[in-house]
Amino acid sequence: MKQENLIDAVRDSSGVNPRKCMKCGKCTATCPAFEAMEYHPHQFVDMVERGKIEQLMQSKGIWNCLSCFACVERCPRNVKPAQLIEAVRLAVIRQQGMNHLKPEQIPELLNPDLPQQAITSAFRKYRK
Amino acid sequence: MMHRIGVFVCWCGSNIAATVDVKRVAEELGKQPGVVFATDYQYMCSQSGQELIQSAIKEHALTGVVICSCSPQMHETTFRRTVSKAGLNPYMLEIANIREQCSWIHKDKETGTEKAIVLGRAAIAKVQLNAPLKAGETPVTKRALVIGGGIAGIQTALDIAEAGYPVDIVESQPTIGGKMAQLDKTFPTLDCAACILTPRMVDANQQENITIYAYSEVEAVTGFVGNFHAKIRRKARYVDETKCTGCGLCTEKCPQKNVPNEFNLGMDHRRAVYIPFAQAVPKIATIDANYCKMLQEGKCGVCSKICAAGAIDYKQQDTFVEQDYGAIVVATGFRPISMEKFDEYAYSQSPDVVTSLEFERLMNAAGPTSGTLLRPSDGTHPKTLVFVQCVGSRCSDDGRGKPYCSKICCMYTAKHAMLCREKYPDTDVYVFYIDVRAPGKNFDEFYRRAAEEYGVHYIKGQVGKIVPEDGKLKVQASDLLANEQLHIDADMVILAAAIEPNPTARSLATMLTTPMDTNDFFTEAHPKLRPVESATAGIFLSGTCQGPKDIPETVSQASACAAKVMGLLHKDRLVGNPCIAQPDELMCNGCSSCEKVCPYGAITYADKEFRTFEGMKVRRVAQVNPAVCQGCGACTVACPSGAMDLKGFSNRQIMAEVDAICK
Amino acid sequence: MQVNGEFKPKIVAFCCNWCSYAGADLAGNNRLNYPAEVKIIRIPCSCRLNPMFILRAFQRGADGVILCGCHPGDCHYTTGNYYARRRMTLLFSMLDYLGIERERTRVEWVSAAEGAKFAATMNDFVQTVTKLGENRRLEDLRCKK
Amino acid sequence: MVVNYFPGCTLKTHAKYLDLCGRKAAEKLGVELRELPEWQCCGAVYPMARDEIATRLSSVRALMSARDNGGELVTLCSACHHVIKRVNGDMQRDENIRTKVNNYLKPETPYAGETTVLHYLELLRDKIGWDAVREKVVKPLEGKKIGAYYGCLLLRPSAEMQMDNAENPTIMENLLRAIGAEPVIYSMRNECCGGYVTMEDSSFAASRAKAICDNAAACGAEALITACPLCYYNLKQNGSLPVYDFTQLLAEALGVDMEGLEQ
Repeated sequence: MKQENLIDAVRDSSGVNPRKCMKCGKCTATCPAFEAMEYHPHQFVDMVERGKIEQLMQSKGIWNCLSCFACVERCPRNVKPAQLIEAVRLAVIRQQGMNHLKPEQIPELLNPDLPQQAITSAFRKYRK
Repeated sequence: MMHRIGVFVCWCGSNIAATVDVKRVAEELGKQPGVVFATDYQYMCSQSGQELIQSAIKEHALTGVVICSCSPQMHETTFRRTVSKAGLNPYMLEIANIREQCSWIHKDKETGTEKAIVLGRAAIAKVQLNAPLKAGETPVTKRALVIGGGIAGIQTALDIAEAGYPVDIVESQPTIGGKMAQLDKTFPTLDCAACILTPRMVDANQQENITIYAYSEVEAVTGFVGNFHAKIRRKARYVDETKCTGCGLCTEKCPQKNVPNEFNLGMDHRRAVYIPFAQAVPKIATIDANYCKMLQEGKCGVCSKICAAGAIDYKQQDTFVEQDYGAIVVATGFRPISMEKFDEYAYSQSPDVVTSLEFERLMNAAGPTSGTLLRPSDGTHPKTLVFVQCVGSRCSDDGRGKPYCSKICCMYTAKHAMLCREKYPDTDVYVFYIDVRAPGKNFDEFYRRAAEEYGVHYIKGQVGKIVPEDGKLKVQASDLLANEQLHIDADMVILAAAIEPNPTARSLATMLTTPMDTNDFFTEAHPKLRPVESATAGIFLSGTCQGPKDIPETVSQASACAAKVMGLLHKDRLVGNPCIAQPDELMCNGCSSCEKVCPYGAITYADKEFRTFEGMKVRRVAQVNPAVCQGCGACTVACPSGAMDLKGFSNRQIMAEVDAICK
Repeated sequence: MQVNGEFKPKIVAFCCNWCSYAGADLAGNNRLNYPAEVKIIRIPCSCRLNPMFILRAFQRGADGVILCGCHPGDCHYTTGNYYARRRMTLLFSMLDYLGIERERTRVEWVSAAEGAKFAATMNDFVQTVTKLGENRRLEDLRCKK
Repeated sequence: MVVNYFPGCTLKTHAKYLDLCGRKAAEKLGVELRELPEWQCCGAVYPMARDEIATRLSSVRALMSARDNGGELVTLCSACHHVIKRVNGDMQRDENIRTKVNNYLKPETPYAGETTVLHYLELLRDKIGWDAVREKVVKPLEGKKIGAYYGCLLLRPSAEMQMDNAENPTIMENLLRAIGAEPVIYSMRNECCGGYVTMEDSSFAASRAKAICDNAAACGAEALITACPLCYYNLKQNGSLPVYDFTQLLAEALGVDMEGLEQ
């Protein structure tokens, strides 16, 4: 996808306007997965604003966001960083085409103690 | 008589001319019936623009003028004066608003020009039906009412009183002084708030032109500029103000000891009978009926027994004062917002998380800890303090916080941090900020001093979460410049809570029919040129009721407000609005419909004799009191026979505008 | 009115002097765009609006009429907008009877601080009226081309 | 009172106890939880993207089924509640999503978010009332100091979930009070447990869960309750405190015969 189209895709599917960010850093202050993200939430918003989507798509951190919505809840400007991260994640997944897991691949990935909810969620979020 | 109308199209520099072809507008409007002269000019409101209008009036014997320019709210008064100097009645003028409501909102020149022509046509159609009007005059009551007795209200009242006019201050609390009385030191000079405020309070008390109604509320206001009438409720103190000497004995002997002390924001206790603080004005005790055993259960009476002056009166009732005023000043002030919606900062979970105003009391010699900074939870000396800025300020409009900058927090936080380091050099002080805003005189120097000389750690970033655990406050924050997440074990956290208008302001605005903005701050008549007047004539704004302000700004605005009030009170008579209701007595059948809808009681009835084809007959007809009518027009629509009409906005005039627009 | 084959409605907006007219000015100050079809008539208070004016507008070819006043409780004349509200409610049933679509007449409360709301309201109203097309009820044939 | 009930996948497998206790407790309170016929998985994660339609469909099916059977839908698992409640909000507010979903599902009556989605806790608070719960308690949990663990999904984003104050919630504390226990308020109760990242990196969830339990313990909690099977799993695996489904304690307090319930 072209660079401009990527930016539009991320903005449209997230429904977030990154320009509302006033760079206060509360998202980054509140993020429980801070250590696991090479681009911290406030940087993430800034990078979307500046169109560095491809760089974000290659980052590992997008798979470590917990979707705990703490940044969404506490952001004073209603920016919703988690939705931007999800949108970038989705951009990656959509570029991969139909490479879904096959049913026979699944059992070896499983921990039988895990609740189903976690398994479904994890597979849905991380079809990377 | 056919009017001779002149049309003047203003360019307003490029404000209008950029999107409206002013030449074409003038040309098109020049062709309208009745128009004998049409021209355009760069700035109609300038001296030469006004002279252009005046000479055209004389040269072309104009009887009506249409000016296509900015909003009438901007320059209607200016242009009325202009035409009147050229000998025309000031009400033979109509303004077509082709700036705010045309050139500024349209980008396409063709569209803008077309619309401007239609708006001009409507104004021409209206002015054809204008009649010369003469405004009536009303006397001015030379007395001012100041609502709110904080530093803003006190300053305004003192200035007005010193100019020789009587002023009444109505304050809802038992003492005047407001929020400033609760402050410890003031930035950027670090002089003590009480030392500069309390002499002012005493001045207000002693100034013979000032009457202080403390522990009172404005109940109702009627009337209009120069002629307001207010009803003031004096809440029962259960103490006779004329007898109480303020000795304070009752406040020491009252057995009800556990009443949260609002002056110290609930961080310590007072008795059920109390004087808020030592320098209170008036220094009179008040019994808190919610806690007084005598008033609640009918037994106790200790205060009554020990009061040597015999001032205690358990049977006291609320009383009312009614008074006429020429001007009303709103000085209702602010309060910090509730921290309820920001509990990620654990305000409700730990007493060691405090707001800045609470911190102010904790540092104050008259505060709950007598000025020694101690942790509220265990009374120990805090070592690590974290200040959080912008709590609830600069939030987007989602109901959690306020969209505006509260303006004072950066500076008082610098002050707190500095005082803290000065008094307790063993402390570690962190300030988390988004931006440090210090644009006042000596403000930036002050903030820099906190960082440079006092070693306050200023960290650009915000606090995300505070977790009280094992006697510490675990602060999780961001350091944006280092791109790190910080974890600090703090002993105390101080939240710079956003400020909001006093919650009673909304109902007061309704009572005074004064506009407010979406944040419940009172709206000034013009953001630059009329900052201390409200849009409602005779109502003035002083202090933070109009928007966040620090003390120097509040005081200068308060004095400016006083100057405006004095300007009004100095006049003996006020020229009213001539656009008032007028009945056509021949059509009026005296049905009383108009009287019922009039909000001012301006309509009365008189029996008058009329000549009819059956001879003279006496009929009851409506009469409008021109001094009382405000010209809303409610009666004109209620009138079933169409007898009542509004001068300047008559049925025919409005319909002519409708016709011109729909043509 | 048809302009280059495109329908451009005629909209009359009655605005009270204290709130909505100032709100419209604020929209202008902030350069908030709304269609040029909207032409504002200043009245001192929403209660000055005689329902007759609205009928007159429709008769003379208006496609939509909107009345803007102060928010309930905030009227400069204390109670004017309550009268306006009651009168307009009555007028609505009459317009219904006349067969003029309900959406062609609207009442909105816009304060002096609500420039954005003013522009948004006008955009929305013009859109609604444009969808309805030309108003043919009540038209005075002598007045239309 | 009979209400539609959406148990969700996990409550039929790993978190049977949460479900069984919930039903039994409701019975004691005079409420029958009527399972939606042929319900499907809610989708497990809420699709935050505005242009993801297919992943919203299964929730909409459940919501429509509830609409056609009385108009209310009670959920118990936090994750299901989060997904279903927010998808319902999308159907109410987002015209694009509403149109596309209806175009796809082609229901007889188009769906526009008419169903009211209630969490079991909201059922207790708003429909039954804490006083009524308190009256039915036969074995109050006296003297037990319990911390309520909310996690993320139940409360956030509060603008959409509309359940409680997201930073200082009270609903589970009030439940604890109603069943006679002493609630312990601790700050980490609305911080993430590590969620499904535990599948990729269990050490991360371990550190989160430990921090939460330590904070609760430091504030005096002797046990935790939760409404979410995943939180339950993460806390139980890694934490230092006993963890219960909130319905279990409720059922016990109401005198449900726990012997008959299989864990």
